[in-house]
Amino acid sequence: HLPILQWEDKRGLAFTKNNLSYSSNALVIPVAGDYYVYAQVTFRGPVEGGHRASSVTEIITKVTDSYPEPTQLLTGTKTLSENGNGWFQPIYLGAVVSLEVGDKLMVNVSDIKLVDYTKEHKTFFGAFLL
Amino acid sequence: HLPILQWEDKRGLAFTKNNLSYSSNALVIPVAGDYYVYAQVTFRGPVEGGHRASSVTEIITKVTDSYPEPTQLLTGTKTLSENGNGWFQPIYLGAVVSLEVGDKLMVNVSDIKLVDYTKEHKTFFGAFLL
Amino acid sequence: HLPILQWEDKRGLAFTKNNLSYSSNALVIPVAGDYYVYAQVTFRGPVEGGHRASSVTEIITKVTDSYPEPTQLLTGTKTLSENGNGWFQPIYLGAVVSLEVGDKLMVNVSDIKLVDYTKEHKTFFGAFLL
Amino acid sequence: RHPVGMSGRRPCPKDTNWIETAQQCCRQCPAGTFLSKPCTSRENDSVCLDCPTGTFSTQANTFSECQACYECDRQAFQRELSNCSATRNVVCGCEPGRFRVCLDKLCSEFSCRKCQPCTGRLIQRPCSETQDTLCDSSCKPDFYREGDECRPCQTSTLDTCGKECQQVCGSNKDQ
Amino acid sequence: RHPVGMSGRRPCPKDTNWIETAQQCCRQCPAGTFLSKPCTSRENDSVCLDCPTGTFSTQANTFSECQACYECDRQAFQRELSNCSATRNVVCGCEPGRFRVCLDKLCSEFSCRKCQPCTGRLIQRPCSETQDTLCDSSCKPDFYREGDECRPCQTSTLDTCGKECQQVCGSNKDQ
Repeated sequence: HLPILQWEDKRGLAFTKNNLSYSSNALVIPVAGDYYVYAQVTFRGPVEGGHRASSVTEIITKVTDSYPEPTQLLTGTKTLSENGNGWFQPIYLGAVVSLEVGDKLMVNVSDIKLVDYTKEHKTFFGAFLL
Repeated sequence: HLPILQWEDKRGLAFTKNNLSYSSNALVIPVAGDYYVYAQVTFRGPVEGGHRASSVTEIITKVTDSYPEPTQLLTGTKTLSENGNGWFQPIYLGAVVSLEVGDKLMVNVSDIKLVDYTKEHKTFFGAFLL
Repeated sequence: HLPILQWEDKRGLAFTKNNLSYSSNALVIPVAGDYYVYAQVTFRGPVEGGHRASSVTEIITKVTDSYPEPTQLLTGTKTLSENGNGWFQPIYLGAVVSLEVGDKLMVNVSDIKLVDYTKEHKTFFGAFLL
Repeated sequence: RHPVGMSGRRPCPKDTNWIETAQQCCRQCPAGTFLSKPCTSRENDSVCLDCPTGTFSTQANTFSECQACYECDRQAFQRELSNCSATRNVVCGCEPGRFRVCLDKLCSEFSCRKCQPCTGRLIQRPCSETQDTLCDSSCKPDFYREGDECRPCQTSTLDTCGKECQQVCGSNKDQ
Repeated sequence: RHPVGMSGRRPCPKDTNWIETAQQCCRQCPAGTFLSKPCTSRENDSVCLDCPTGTFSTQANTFSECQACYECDRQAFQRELSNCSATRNVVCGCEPGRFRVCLDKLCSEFSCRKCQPCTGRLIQRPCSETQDTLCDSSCKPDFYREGDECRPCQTSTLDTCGKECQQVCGSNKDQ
């Protein structure tokens, strides 16, 4: 599968509450219900040694005990028409999904080397119960 | 007017509840109030026979009994600088709007042939009452 | 600091309620809590006399009594690969942030001349308490 | 609570709309106004107020507020062909010397590009709001072709005057 | 309510999953079906129903519904290699005469580009689902090179037949 992003869940703007917890790269759902799940990943390049990326992809995935394979919930795919010099490309995703207790939410990306992890306000991930 | 998208409302990740219903391409508002309305359309091209698109547009529109013309609620317009080979361009829109009972929400696009309808997690549409 | 956008808060689709008020270019938080804050700015160019922009940036900032400097909450930065003729680039941002009574939310942009202010459904800003 | 299902039109007589909060059909407000207070019974009628400046409504309606006027994109060389009135949105066009380049079929978005000057050519069709100037393919008298440009004869000196230039300007040079 | 913390796996025996609403481990439904009603006690077992058309499940599961099938992008010259069944998602490929250009390593997104025709060259490796035709670098007999194209000899007339063409076509011209 595509690489999974790791997240800061305590420092700065990051927080978890109402026992929506974060563990091993995933938000863990404490209560069954409909959640608005969202994530933005800012991609940037070119990076050292990286081949010239022709596209970037961000996927919010769900892992659940009731099904052995991860399910893709939301996907943003953008082709790049950048010509070599520095480029930035944010992708925002957000939607309502029905989740069960213990479901895990993760963010996968096409190429982890292209993710701009430098500032917390450029790449973020979250969910809230409706 | 611009073409209106049709949506799957039952299978896979799609669902409707709390009598927010889907009929003839529109979400029908059951209760007056403020709703967070959102939609993402993934556009892709070039397509067979299609002229080379120079831009793509996604509009969330409201049709209401109180006004004979549809009202544009949210619009995303992006020009394309792709050069012939395959391109992908997602557009996400979301905001809070005040709606009346019976109001209908629809998604219009500049060119329906450019919409990527192949995977439910790439193009989606929804609303929830605050 | 980057220029701050001004907003219409009464006419057309715009509204404020539950004493979330708008004054001197900022949304003022009436009640401490977690808010989903969002904004879309549609950038467009080229403009008269403007140098050829190579990128556009949108930032949602917080000004709070408890800290003398504005804090960047959400940032969207996109490089432009447009070639001279007219271009459009929407940037949408949205996430949950914890806010205190009296906190002010504003939207800054890299270049105010590039902001498409002509239609209310193309550039918008809002927040709601969870 | 009302006879017709949600999606069907409510059975209100002509020029009236069903008002959920009033639970009855109220008279529509004319274009240029909005429904400030719904009718409460046969006697006291809908209260309609004029659209505040900067807003409009083009049709009879029972809208709780008017729509916000668009603005013309002055920084992108647009100008107002007609300003926003209570009953009509602003209409934007291009500044003189520019024409509209539509972004999509509806042309709801357009940029204003400079009209081409047809230097050294006759104008077949002048630049208009919606179309660029159409230049004549051949050069004007006393102009010679160089690539796809037309250059005036007098500026050409003997050594820069190539074959084309000779043909066109050569003749007047001797007179 | 259950011994293991939220994030750890629940201690359900093989082929069963913990069902929160039923507060017990229920038998998994086989691939191609979904859990319509969870087991309520040792006696009455999980009720599994077939995935409705247009949906599928590839593995044993206690999912409340099946996943929606993908669709092949016909407008982008894709075609179905195998259609969606209750136990397997649709598999898409390219129309004949086109090959796959992957968008990323996983190739979950791809466009279908026309195979190059190798006019005037021998085909080293024919076009396939995943690779373009590989043309021979040199031209076929009776074809001469012009830039990176191979032109047939007979079409060249004496004055258009440059050095390359003379060499290749010149010899057969005299016979």
